[in-house]
Amino acid sequence: MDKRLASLAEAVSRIPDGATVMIGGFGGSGAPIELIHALIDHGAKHLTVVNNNAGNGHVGLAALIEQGQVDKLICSFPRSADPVVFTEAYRAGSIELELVPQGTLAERIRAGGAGIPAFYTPTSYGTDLAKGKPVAEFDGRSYVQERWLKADFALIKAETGDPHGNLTYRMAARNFNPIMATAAAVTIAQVTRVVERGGIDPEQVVTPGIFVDHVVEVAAPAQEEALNRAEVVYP
Amino acid sequence: MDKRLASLAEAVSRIPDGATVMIGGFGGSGAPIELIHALIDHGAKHLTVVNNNAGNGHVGLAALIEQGQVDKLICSFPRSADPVVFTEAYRAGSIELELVPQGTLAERIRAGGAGIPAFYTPTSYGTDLAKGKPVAEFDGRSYVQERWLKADFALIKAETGDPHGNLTYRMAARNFNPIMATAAAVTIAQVTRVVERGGIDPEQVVTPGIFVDHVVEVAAPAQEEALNRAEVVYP
Amino acid sequence: MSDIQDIKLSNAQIAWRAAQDIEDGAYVNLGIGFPEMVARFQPEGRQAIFHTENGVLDFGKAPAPGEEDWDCINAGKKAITIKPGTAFFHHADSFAMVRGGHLDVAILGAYEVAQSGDLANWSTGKGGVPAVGGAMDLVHGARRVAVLTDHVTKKGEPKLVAECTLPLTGVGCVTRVYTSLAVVDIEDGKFILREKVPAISLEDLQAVTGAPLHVEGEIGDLIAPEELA
Amino acid sequence: MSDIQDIKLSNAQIAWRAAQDIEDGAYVNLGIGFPEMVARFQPEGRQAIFHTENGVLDFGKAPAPGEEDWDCINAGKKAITIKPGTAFFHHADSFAMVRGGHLDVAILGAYEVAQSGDLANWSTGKGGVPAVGGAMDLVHGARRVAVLTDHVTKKGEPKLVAECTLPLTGVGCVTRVYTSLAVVDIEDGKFILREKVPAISLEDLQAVTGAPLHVEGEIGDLIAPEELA
Repeated sequence: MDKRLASLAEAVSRIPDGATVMIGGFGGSGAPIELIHALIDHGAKHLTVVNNNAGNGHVGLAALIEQGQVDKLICSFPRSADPVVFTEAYRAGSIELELVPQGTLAERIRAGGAGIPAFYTPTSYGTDLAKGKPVAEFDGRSYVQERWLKADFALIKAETGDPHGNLTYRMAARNFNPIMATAAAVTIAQVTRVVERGGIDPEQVVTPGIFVDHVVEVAAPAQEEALNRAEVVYP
Repeated sequence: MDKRLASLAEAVSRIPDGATVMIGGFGGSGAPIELIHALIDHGAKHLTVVNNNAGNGHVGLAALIEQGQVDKLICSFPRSADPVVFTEAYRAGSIELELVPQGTLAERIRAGGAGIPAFYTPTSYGTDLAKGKPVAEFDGRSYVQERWLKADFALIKAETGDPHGNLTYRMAARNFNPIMATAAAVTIAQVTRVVERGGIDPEQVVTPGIFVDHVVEVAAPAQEEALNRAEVVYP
Repeated sequence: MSDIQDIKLSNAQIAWRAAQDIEDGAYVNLGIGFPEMVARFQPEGRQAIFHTENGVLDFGKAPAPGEEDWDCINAGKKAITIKPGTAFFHHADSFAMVRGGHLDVAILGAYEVAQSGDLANWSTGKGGVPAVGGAMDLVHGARRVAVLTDHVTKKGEPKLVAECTLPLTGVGCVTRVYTSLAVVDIEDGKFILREKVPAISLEDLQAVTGAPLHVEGEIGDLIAPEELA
Repeated sequence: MSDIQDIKLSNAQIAWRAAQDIEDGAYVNLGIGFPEMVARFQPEGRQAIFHTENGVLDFGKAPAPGEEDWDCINAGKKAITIKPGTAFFHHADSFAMVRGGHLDVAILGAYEVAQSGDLANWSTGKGGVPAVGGAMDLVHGARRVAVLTDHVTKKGEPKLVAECTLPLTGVGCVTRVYTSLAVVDIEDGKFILREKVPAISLEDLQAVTGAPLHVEGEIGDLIAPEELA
């Protein structure tokens, strides 16, 4: 078994129109920019995207939105230094937004990966974001029922990966990547460095290979922050 | 801040009669034998203990039960190579057993640590172990509602620990230890090696110090398996 | 009717047969005891990846006696080894793999399997100390839940039944049963006979089965290498 | 009545006052923006441990300009550094820390705080693009939820109110409010005045507060170092 693929284009080629796609990262850290750009080139439309944010500038997720490929975004914080792409699409009514508290977003994704269809959280109780959701009391405190979140595909960024899909991450670029890897039918990881089997210490594996379907090496990944400072526009 | 304590006796000294105590380990691997023996010496009674198993031979958890300190055990598999202590206590009606499927036990503990008071799982649906629990249907499938599990104290075993309580584990001795660390009001870790702050790579921390209250070095921890082969009886 | 004892497969042969259905690269959890034998019979050129509930993926073989490291064990508390590609993780992550549908196959033993797919394999209902372990999780997580079992009990009574009489492990969860006499799929609340040992007739097989065996298409010959026996 | 603009604390002074209540070794999450200033004013000899939602515990100071590593950022997407003791973890674990009650203090900004402890700090209710981030999680997780705020809005209206009029972030969650004029605890649905700037009378403070200020025992003087202003 070897989960390595030679090209980004091949990795995203089976993402169909209408797919739900989780995209890792928090702001630019851990964002799989090259996979997102490959998805732009691939051209799948009417996507539902799950990400903590809504893109920044005109690269990565912002570019995917700018190309009109995203019908709906599920996120916690659709603001950034330069959120003009999402903001314009939202104001124009061309993109739907499901706003989810950040911890609830993380837990819903984790639940999707762990086979937990619903759970209760104190978060958002009594707020507009709990409207329409079941509420229950446990030990005298009120909680909101939230549902799992799953995806057809997850596009994630990791630091090292082996042929079986074991992954490690780099610093705070870990963020949503490991949990999204668990919650998608097909998880595609771009990794900065492919190592041989055994190249990752068993104690240091963060994402075991069972959660990963494809590994593509992108040896010098772009940083969203750097691209935006250089005012790059993709494509 | 320095979470290191000099002695096992000091570490367990505040565990009162009637406390709920999570004890890490799966069988003998990852079992904090020295902490358990310190708890025996300390003498707290009427304990509720959460562990995957019910002890083996006459050391560790089995010895704690043999001393009559445990009123109730919450576990998934109260059998072992030599389960005579628990079996006799159970038959004599001197210990209560709450049997929980292993994955549900792990998830209830994780939920306790994560502030999730209840969740739904497919596990045990339609079985005797679901009796009396709420059932709900999601997307056409039936699930059982399970509650979080928390403890007053967690006794865990780790490999390295720093003064802030950051921990790593050794091989499959990880098992329940990291999740129990999150679910107790007070978590006490016995570690084979104390390192200075910065002695654990930030990427390789398995349990961040926020979950740990006390760290005690036990430089050459006993293995339950070896003690039982030598037919050790504690105390 | 030929004596079942003479024609039935051994446990090793049942395990061998189950192993033939495991694809290269499949993620597999083998129950404690008899199902563990499946790992021995992986076909040449295929490599399954084994998961154990206590937090190890892609582990190696048992160590030589005296070489055990008791921090490196499987769910049966037997010593295992690491190999290139092994990963360790905690129990909640381990059961996220199980419950989250990430395993391709779970292979378990059984007291009874019903035509509905219900499984009873954790309690004989007779008192004593109850113990469940991870079985109830495994039957609801893996994409395929296979059972290895003798076709009948020691007393000769069917283990494939219309309805389970013993406490259930899971409802409607078993997808395929490998017995000492047959390979049976469970679909839409029915036993579908796929293979049987050549020496037994369909009628005789039905006589030792507690619910109707349906036939869809050809019935294959269930033949395993002799030398495993 | 003296002009509030002349006697009120600056944001830095409010942050300084909040920092005085943080014990050595406390686990603390500071909201984006104004609350981040609290980290600057830790009293000598005490060291709080800072948590950021995106998966870093016990991080170091901001790097020098040009030295940023954009994989090492905080929840405000500002560059941070590691130091001995730093730990990285994923988002679900990060919010397990938050929701699970492992933080000692969360310090947030506010549009409005009600005497019930209700907080409104995420939406002005005016349309535009809504964004919530981790605020709704933080208010239900930390053992103490403190708010830093000007005592009144730019128009001079009370921010400490009888009931919030803006969309809520959380219900009954705030335990203490540090304002530009006072330190107010929230207990049993009431504002309890603990400290006020010496230059304002209780009556004048009440006049710019939207619900009754209760007094229990002595009212301390709210004084912060001048040089922070």
